[in-house]
Amino acid sequence: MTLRFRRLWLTLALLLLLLAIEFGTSFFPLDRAARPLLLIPAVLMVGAVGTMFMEVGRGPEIVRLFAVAGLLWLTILLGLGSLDPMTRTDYYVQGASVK
Amino acid sequence: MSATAIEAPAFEPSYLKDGWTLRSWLLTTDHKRIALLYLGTITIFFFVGGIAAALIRLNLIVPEGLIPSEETYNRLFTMHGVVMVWFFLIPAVPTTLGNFIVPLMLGARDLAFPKLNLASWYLFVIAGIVVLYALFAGGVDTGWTFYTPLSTAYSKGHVVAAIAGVFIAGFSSIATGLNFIVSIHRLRAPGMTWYRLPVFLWSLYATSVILVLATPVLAMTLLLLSFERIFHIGVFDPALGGDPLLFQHLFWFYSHPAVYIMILPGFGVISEIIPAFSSKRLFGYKFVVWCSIAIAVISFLVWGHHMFVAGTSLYSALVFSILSYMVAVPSAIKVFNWIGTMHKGFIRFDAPMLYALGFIGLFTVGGLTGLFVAALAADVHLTQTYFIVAHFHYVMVGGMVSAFFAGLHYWWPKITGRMYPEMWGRAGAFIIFIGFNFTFFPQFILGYLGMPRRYHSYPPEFEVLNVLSSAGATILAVGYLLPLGYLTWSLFHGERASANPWGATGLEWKTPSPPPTDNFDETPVVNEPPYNYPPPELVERHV
Amino acid sequence: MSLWLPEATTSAPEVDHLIIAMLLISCAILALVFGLMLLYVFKYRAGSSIDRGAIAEKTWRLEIAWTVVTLLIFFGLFVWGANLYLRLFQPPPGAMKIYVIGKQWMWKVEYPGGQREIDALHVPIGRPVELVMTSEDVIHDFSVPAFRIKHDVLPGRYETLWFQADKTGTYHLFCTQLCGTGHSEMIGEVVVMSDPDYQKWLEQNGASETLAQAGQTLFMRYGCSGCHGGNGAGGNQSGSTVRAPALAGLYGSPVTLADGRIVTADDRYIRDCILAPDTQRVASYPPVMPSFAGQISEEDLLKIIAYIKSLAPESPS
Amino acid sequence: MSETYLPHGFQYSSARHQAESAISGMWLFLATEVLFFGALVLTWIYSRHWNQAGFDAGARQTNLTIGTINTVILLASSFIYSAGVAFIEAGNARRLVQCCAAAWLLGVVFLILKFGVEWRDDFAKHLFPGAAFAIQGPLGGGARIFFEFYFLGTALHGLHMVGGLVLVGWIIWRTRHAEFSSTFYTPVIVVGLYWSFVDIVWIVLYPLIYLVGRGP
Repeated sequence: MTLRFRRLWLTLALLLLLLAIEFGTSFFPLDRAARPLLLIPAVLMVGAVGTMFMEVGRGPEIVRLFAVAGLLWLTILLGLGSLDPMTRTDYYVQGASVK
Repeated sequence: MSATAIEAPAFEPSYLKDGWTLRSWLLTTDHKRIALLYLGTITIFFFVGGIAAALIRLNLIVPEGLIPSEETYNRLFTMHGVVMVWFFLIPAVPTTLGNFIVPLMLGARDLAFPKLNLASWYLFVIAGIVVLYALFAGGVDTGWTFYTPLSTAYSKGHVVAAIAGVFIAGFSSIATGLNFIVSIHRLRAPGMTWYRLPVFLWSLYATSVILVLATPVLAMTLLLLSFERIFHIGVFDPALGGDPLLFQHLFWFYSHPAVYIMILPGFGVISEIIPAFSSKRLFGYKFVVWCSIAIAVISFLVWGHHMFVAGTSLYSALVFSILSYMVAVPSAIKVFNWIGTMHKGFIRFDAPMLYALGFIGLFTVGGLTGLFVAALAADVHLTQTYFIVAHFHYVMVGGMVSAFFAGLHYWWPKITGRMYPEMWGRAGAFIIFIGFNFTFFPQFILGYLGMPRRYHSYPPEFEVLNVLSSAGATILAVGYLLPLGYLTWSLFHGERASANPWGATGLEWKTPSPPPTDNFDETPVVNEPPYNYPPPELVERHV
Repeated sequence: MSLWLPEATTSAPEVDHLIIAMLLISCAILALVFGLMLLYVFKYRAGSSIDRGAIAEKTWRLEIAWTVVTLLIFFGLFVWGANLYLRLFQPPPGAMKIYVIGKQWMWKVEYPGGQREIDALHVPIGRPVELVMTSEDVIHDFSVPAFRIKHDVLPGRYETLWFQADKTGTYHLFCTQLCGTGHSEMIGEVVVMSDPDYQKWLEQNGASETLAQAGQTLFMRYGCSGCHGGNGAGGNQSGSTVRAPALAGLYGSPVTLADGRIVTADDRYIRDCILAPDTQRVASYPPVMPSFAGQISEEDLLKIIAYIKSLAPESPS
Repeated sequence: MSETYLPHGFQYSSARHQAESAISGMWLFLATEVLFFGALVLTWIYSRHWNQAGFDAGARQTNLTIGTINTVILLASSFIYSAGVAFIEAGNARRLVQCCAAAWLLGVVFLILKFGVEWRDDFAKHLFPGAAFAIQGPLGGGARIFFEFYFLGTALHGLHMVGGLVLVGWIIWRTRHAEFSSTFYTPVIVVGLYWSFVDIVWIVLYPLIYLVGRGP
């Protein structure tokens, strides 16, 4: 029992630490294109909440299946969805001759 | 558990006789009654959408268009699309046949969340009323795809009301999908292992995965669309630097998998009927099963093929093209397996089988024409013409609606306890097959010749083919009205059905027709593989 | 009724070959499916007492076989279709440019010589033509079935489409993306003419000034010359206090942006510079240029771009 | 096995069977919620990709202090609720009520800060992307798009919060009626899953709204 509560307290501490890191690094003059890296601590926080508060490891097997499915499909949406804008290039126009 | 603990009643009344009040229907949590509520509702929508379709074909008889107003015509095809897609095709099999049969096939008392099931029907009805209000109060002229910025800034119709209806219908879909997934995971009868599940259940499982994971994206997309339409600013607005293609990406992320929401249950129905009427095991059961799952996953990876000419990047077009070919493979495998099932069978030609054979033929044409539009350069010419219209009608109407009728006839004795008139059933199947080809085959040619879709008027050289198509549509209309007539007739005058009129396997046939409210007197135990029909060499001796 | 559609460009026969190949494959598969279905339905009907023998227990070899065959055929079709698409995507150098603006519910076409027309496009035979297209309102789609080409016309940016016509005649032009009430009236014709006829047509419809000349006037009127110099010579030369990049010789040359990217200064780039200068800022210049978004019509924009283009030295084509 | 007579009046064979089904149903529902908010994240990716400067200019107008405080509040609330689940597992219903009440109050504080203070300031500063939008000029377009994302995202999260508060209140009410014990507390877990998920949504929204845009 106390072990359980100690785990919860540690999780809270970890979450606040990650939040502090995220908050702190946001003041670094990161390049504009690199700033989405600030999401890394957030992703770790999501993982901590999911495993420790929501206890994804407990309960029947399909709980993990559903959690993984949600994340997998999220990856599909964001990955394939951003393929188009990230690779949409202006093609080269060479030697347009008309005056 | 001891046998004396619970007294089994001598016989239980059928679910149809368990209460006669309106309340016993409208507040029921019995999956079988909810299935009938759904059946009634989607029939209404099918005929609303069908009337719109009839008017569309009527308009196109002459090149300049019979309906004087273009606005009216645009509203008609939008109404046809919205109603047919969200209020007939997507719910058709899952909410009617699925709701009724899934617990029976599982050997369960009900779905996992019966109240949620009832709630989903109410959501569906509310959604339907909102959409019908939008369509009749002023109409929407954006097409069922609601492309921005037409829908956000330029269309004058009741766009927000229409998408509010679709939004609510989405929650109804999610509830149904969630219920099926949890039920199939948790409520299988003792001995019902995963590989003993009938393919219909696997198909509905795959369908539900799509319902649950794709629909929320549509919900968010429609919210963004409403925000932009109401406040006149937003992420899709090119004037602000927004990207009009973002809407198409989000919309097709839902709507392409939605195509498989419509067709996968059809695959399931056919996979039940072909073995039953061939009295033979399903050929390559595991392949068929895993093809369903593969389709559910891959269908999420191909949405970009709707946008090959929309201005997306070259890389994205290439990736989506090859993935589109990938998704066609499992569908092809299924067709081969159904034919393999018929090999060396004892084939009977009752109406469900005729509908199923019609399905295989029409779906194969629909699938093969999909290859044309997955090939990038050919798609450039064929997309957004009548070729596309014909292609998806072959899959959606020729395929899906045939499968729905096949399933409806197959399980009609179970649902109602009455047999439908067999000769009329066969006639209906023939008329639909012929009328369908008559209506939609000319549209392939029209498409190749370049006739654009959603045109109120067209150049005169397309007239002959359009008249042909409209003539076919009248036959098709007769084909769809026939079952409405004779099925209704059979409710009162049909022959009484036995528990298993087709000699089929599956737990649903092991309980009386119509089933009692509790489905089974005692929980069935499964100890054999699905479709356990005797091998032909053993049958031979009895012939 | 004609079941035949003219092939009026160099690429049209190639598209048709692909379609015919797929048609043949489809017919073969259909014949197989329907043939087997009819055969089994007849041979193994319930009443038939034909000896059925034992059925195969192991099916996976067959399954693998037809999966692999299907995959191979599909992959071949993908490569074929993609290869052709790639070539259709990339306009050849030196293509003649014509500008198309879609608008509910008409097509406006502008030629470099200043000629303009509505719902019609005149092109010469045997020369690659590149259409630079944009829309003033909703998404349209420029489709010429006889050319086997089609592309969406988007508001807020330039999309391109190219072809080389090789058969004179008049062909249908359709809008194939639903664009509102008058969608089915947003049609026109594409006229392919022989070279002498085309020159004659251009002269007969000659405008008082070319697109570039009209653009020069606008260049002054919108105040561009205030910073970029009278002839686009660059800022800080004519007493202006603002430092702005020179525009002469800009078109078609590589530009280094403030964020390190190197892009080619094409129509799209110049368009973005005018409407959203902040996103395309040239290295070593201060971000002082205001955005002209919403203040300049698509047509004026085309003229100014044509003018800036005319400041570039004629490149070899 | 087939000789055993199993009752067929109910679709679950045991209370545990039903509890696990309810929990897995909630997880599946959360998977759909992931995709729901995922579409919003994709919108963010697109919008920022095309309009980095304007989008960031919008983000810089947000109230970082309130945003950060609110994040801490939600983390604490989720933590306290989880502690409540641990208490009821040990049979301590009184502590569960206390935990739920604390979690509920923190949720209310979040909503007050978010909508009572932050949104009011935003409207006062004309940050709602309407006619009188504060940011004009070349960055105005991107900033408007940012604020569409901001208002829609926070409003939807707020709606989920309200739903969560109702559910947590329902748990308090049922616990006070002594409906839960160490042998039956499935609804407590199910609501906890939802409450933590609302937290997760905010954890992702927080950097997207307040941090990424505050670049050089």
